[in-house]
Amino acid sequence: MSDDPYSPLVRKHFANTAHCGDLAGAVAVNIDEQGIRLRLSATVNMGHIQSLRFRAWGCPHVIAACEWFCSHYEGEPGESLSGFQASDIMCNLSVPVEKTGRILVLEDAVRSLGQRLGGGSAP
Amino acid sequence: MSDDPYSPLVRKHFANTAHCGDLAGAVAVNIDEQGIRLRLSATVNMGHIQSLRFRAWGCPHVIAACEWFCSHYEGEPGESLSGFQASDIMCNLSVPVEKTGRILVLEDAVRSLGQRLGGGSAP
Amino acid sequence: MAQDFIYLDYAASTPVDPRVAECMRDCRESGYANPSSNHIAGRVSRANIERAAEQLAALLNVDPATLIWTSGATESDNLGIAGAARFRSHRGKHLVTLLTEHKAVTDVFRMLEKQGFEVTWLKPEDDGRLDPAAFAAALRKDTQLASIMYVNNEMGVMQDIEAIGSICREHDVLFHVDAAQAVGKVPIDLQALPVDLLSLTAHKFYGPKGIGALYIADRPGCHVEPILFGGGQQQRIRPGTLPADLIAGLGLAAEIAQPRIDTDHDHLKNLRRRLWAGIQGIEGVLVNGNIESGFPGILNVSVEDVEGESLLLELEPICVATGSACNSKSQEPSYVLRALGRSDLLAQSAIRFSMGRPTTEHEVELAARRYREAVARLRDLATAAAP
Amino acid sequence: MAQDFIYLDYAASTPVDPRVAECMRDCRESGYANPSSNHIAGRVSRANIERAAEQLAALLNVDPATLIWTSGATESDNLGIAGAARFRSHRGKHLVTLLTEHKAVTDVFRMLEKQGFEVTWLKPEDDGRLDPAAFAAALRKDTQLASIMYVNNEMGVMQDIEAIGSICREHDVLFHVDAAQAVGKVPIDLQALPVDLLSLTAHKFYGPKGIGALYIADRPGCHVEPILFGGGQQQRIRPGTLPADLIAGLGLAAEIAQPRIDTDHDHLKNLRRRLWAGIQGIEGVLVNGNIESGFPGILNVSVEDVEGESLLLELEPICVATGSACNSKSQEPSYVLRALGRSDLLAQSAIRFSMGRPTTEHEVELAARRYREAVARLRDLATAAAP
Ligand SMILES: Cc1ncc(COP(=O)(O)O)c(C=O)c1O
Ligand SMILES: Cc1ncc(COP(=O)(O)O)c(C=O)c1O
Repeated sequence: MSDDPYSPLVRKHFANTAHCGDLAGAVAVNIDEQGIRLRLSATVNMGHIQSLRFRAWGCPHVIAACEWFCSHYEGEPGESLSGFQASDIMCNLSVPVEKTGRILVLEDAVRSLGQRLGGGSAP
Repeated sequence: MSDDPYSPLVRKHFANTAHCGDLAGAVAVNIDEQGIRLRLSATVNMGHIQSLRFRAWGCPHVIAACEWFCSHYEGEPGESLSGFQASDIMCNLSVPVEKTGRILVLEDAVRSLGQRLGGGSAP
Repeated sequence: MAQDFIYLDYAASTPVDPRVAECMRDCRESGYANPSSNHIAGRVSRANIERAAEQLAALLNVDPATLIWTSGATESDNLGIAGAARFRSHRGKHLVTLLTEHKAVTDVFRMLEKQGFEVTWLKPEDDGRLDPAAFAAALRKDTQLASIMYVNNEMGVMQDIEAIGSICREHDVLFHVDAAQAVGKVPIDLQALPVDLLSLTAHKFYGPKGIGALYIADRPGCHVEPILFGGGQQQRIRPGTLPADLIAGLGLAAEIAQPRIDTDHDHLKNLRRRLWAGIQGIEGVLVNGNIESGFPGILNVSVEDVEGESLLLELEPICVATGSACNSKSQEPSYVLRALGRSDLLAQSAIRFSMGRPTTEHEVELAARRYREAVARLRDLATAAAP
Repeated sequence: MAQDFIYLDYAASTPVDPRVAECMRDCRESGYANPSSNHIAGRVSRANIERAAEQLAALLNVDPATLIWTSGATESDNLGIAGAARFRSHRGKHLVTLLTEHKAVTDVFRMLEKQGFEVTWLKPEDDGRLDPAAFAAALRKDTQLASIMYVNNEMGVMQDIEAIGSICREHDVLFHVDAAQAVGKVPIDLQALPVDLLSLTAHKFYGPKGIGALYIADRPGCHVEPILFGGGQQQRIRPGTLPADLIAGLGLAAEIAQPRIDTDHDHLKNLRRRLWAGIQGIEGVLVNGNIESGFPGILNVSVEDVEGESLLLELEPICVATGSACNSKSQEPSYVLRALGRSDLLAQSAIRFSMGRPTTEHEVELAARRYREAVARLRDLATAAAP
């Protein structure tokens, strides 16, 4: 429908959160900002991200964004996280601008996860 | 219909103005007041009104009132005209109150016709 | 119910096009939810409204976002005029309008006068038309808003909206147009026409009653203060649950009208010609307005020595209007015709025939014959009584 | 279109009863004329309106002449409140209302505050009810008008209109009641209830959208100034062509409602009991409002540790509201629930289930199950993220 507030991709990732969860022995970051609570955990193997999981308390866009992030970065080099940009998600998932702040919370979480993995260097 | 501005009797007398016209050798009064123009003519025989005719320029209630008057007073004694009351017409024809003035014009005409016929005495 | 009357009062209201009625029924069945609701059902209603906005926008050649839904032209006129006058009141309080506007316009200006605005009331020429030069002369430094109607509802007189609008633009005066009688009937291209605010109502062009719109141009300085207060619907300009079915009906009525404006116009022109041919021979009959330049759906005639109310009754079952429908209940002669200099006597005898898409040649010919006969009979009734 | 959703948003709007739809269609076919027109066709429209006035008058036990047609409760609230406040402003400028009123009420009072009126905003008890004693304490010598709603649209809370109205009568204060959620659903006898002005809208009781009414008691000192200006329709209180078909629809909806108010009420009570039974076991769930005394068509619940927008999406295709429909588009927690002292976190998780005549036990049971599952899933998604 023309004015569905959720794009098909948001609906898909919200409905199917395969990456929801925690990982044993993983590096994890927790963030609690702007009414959003996030936890990202990652395991690395040979400099590449092996597995990603999330937990989230937030609106559908935040949850879908977490799922999108996890499913896109598994298998990528650890350093790639430092290049993660909220704007990619905004664009791919058609997040309304008024929710920019929330997606920036995810960006913060991803970048600090990158730093914790050791691969990332602060820009 | 509930709010027909014209009662069935008004509709009937307006549609069928059998007494519209003039009478040869009749006594007549003309009146021109309140935007109404009326002419009543009467012939008398042995103190009784033989024939009545009217001419009128006015709204449907005025025209129907003239017709009603003519059809009710033929055959009546000449004096009866002095007893003619606008309120009878208002009531019989269900004339809306805001038209009282117009029917009073007819009352004036009828009364002066009565006086002209000689039978009437001013009340 | 079988129709036992001949309807020649399309300027007062039109029947709903059957396709519009069906569209509204469909909308009500699938889209009964509140269009403000944030769920699937609400989105169905919202989609119906969006489609309608596009349809109406196409008819007027505007952006759908410039359209505000209202309950009809009366509310649109109130919102457009009072809303814009108040919005601009810090710049100046002088307003300009025409004496022959619809009551939904004149009464708003009267109310604004009481609230400290100053109104210049222009008198049209004897044929009802406003001379753009006279309009220009009325503008002042502190003039903020002018309102001039497109097609006059009593006489069909059409104003030169383009010329008047251009003058407004030159003087930075907002220009409101009451187009209740024009939309769907005469071509209106708001990209080309210099109009800032435009009022319309669906029931004058085969849409439903109870729904209208106000166009608000997307130009700097062109805005209205709300006159109703409530939920945040419609950019906070007009609150209330949107009647998605009525709006869809308005939209479809606009879509149906668009391609047939020219053929409708020719049809009406033919009808008016025949009607006029049938009555112009009557002694003492004359046209109110201007038959050459006026909108052909309306023919307003006065006749000497005939009482208007009796004429109307005698014409039954032909449904026509005396003055405009809004004033029909009062017995007073039309203020519009008096503004044109008609005597009270001629004004009170005025009959407005207004024709529409379903009107047939047979109907107007019958109406003309009945009119001739009615005039003759009433004159006969009055003959000797004439002083 | 087949319904692919379960509609539990009857407080936002109801589907039109098929008999009402049919009545409107009939009206449109025979009575499309402008009801102000003084001819046979106009009288058909007028007769339809008169019948509707009698039907609505019977439901409320009033004289049909006390009813003014409007475009909906929003306009009725505006006309009743602003119109009466202005009419009485020479006597005093103090007004009283409730923080938890609908926006169509609160926004009118806010506007009046800007125009020099003084408003006392009462805070209800935590269960949403206004203590009549607190109301009485707010009245002053210069209080002219109070407005208190009958049934709250978000929570179903019912106010003690009789007690509050009696206090108003004692103090010669006009009493306006927004009964948009009550008319056709709870018995209202305006001969017995001390109410001066009452707003209603047809689409909340299976009538059409875009039509409502304002009751104005025939009592000395009880009158409103118009807020729209135009033709002389409706005793000069509200201008504009009357949509006879919509009015007829409203009238029939009232007539249909009258004899079944009790059975409808029992039906809703049963549904709400089942719905609540299905969700009351969830940890951290709580009712907004008062389940014993509230209108049974509405159940509003908040739940701890769940995000409201995600909850709403997870409940799809069950159509429910967050807050009231009018605020659904904004993401802010309901001002009504905050006025009751709910934390932002609890207020934002609030879901309003509202049921109607067509609602089935199966639907509410399904809704309860989906609600339980949704809460469980969203809590699971958030588990370890909880700080
Ligand atoms: C020129 C004009 N303006 C405004 C209106 C008011 O329209 P509505 O009664 O639909 O509000 C009408 C018709 O009644 C009209 O003809
Ligand atoms: C209590 C209350 N008042 C007023 C309104 C406004 O009604 P409408 O949108 O039909 O004008 C509503 C519904 O939206 C309501 O629930």
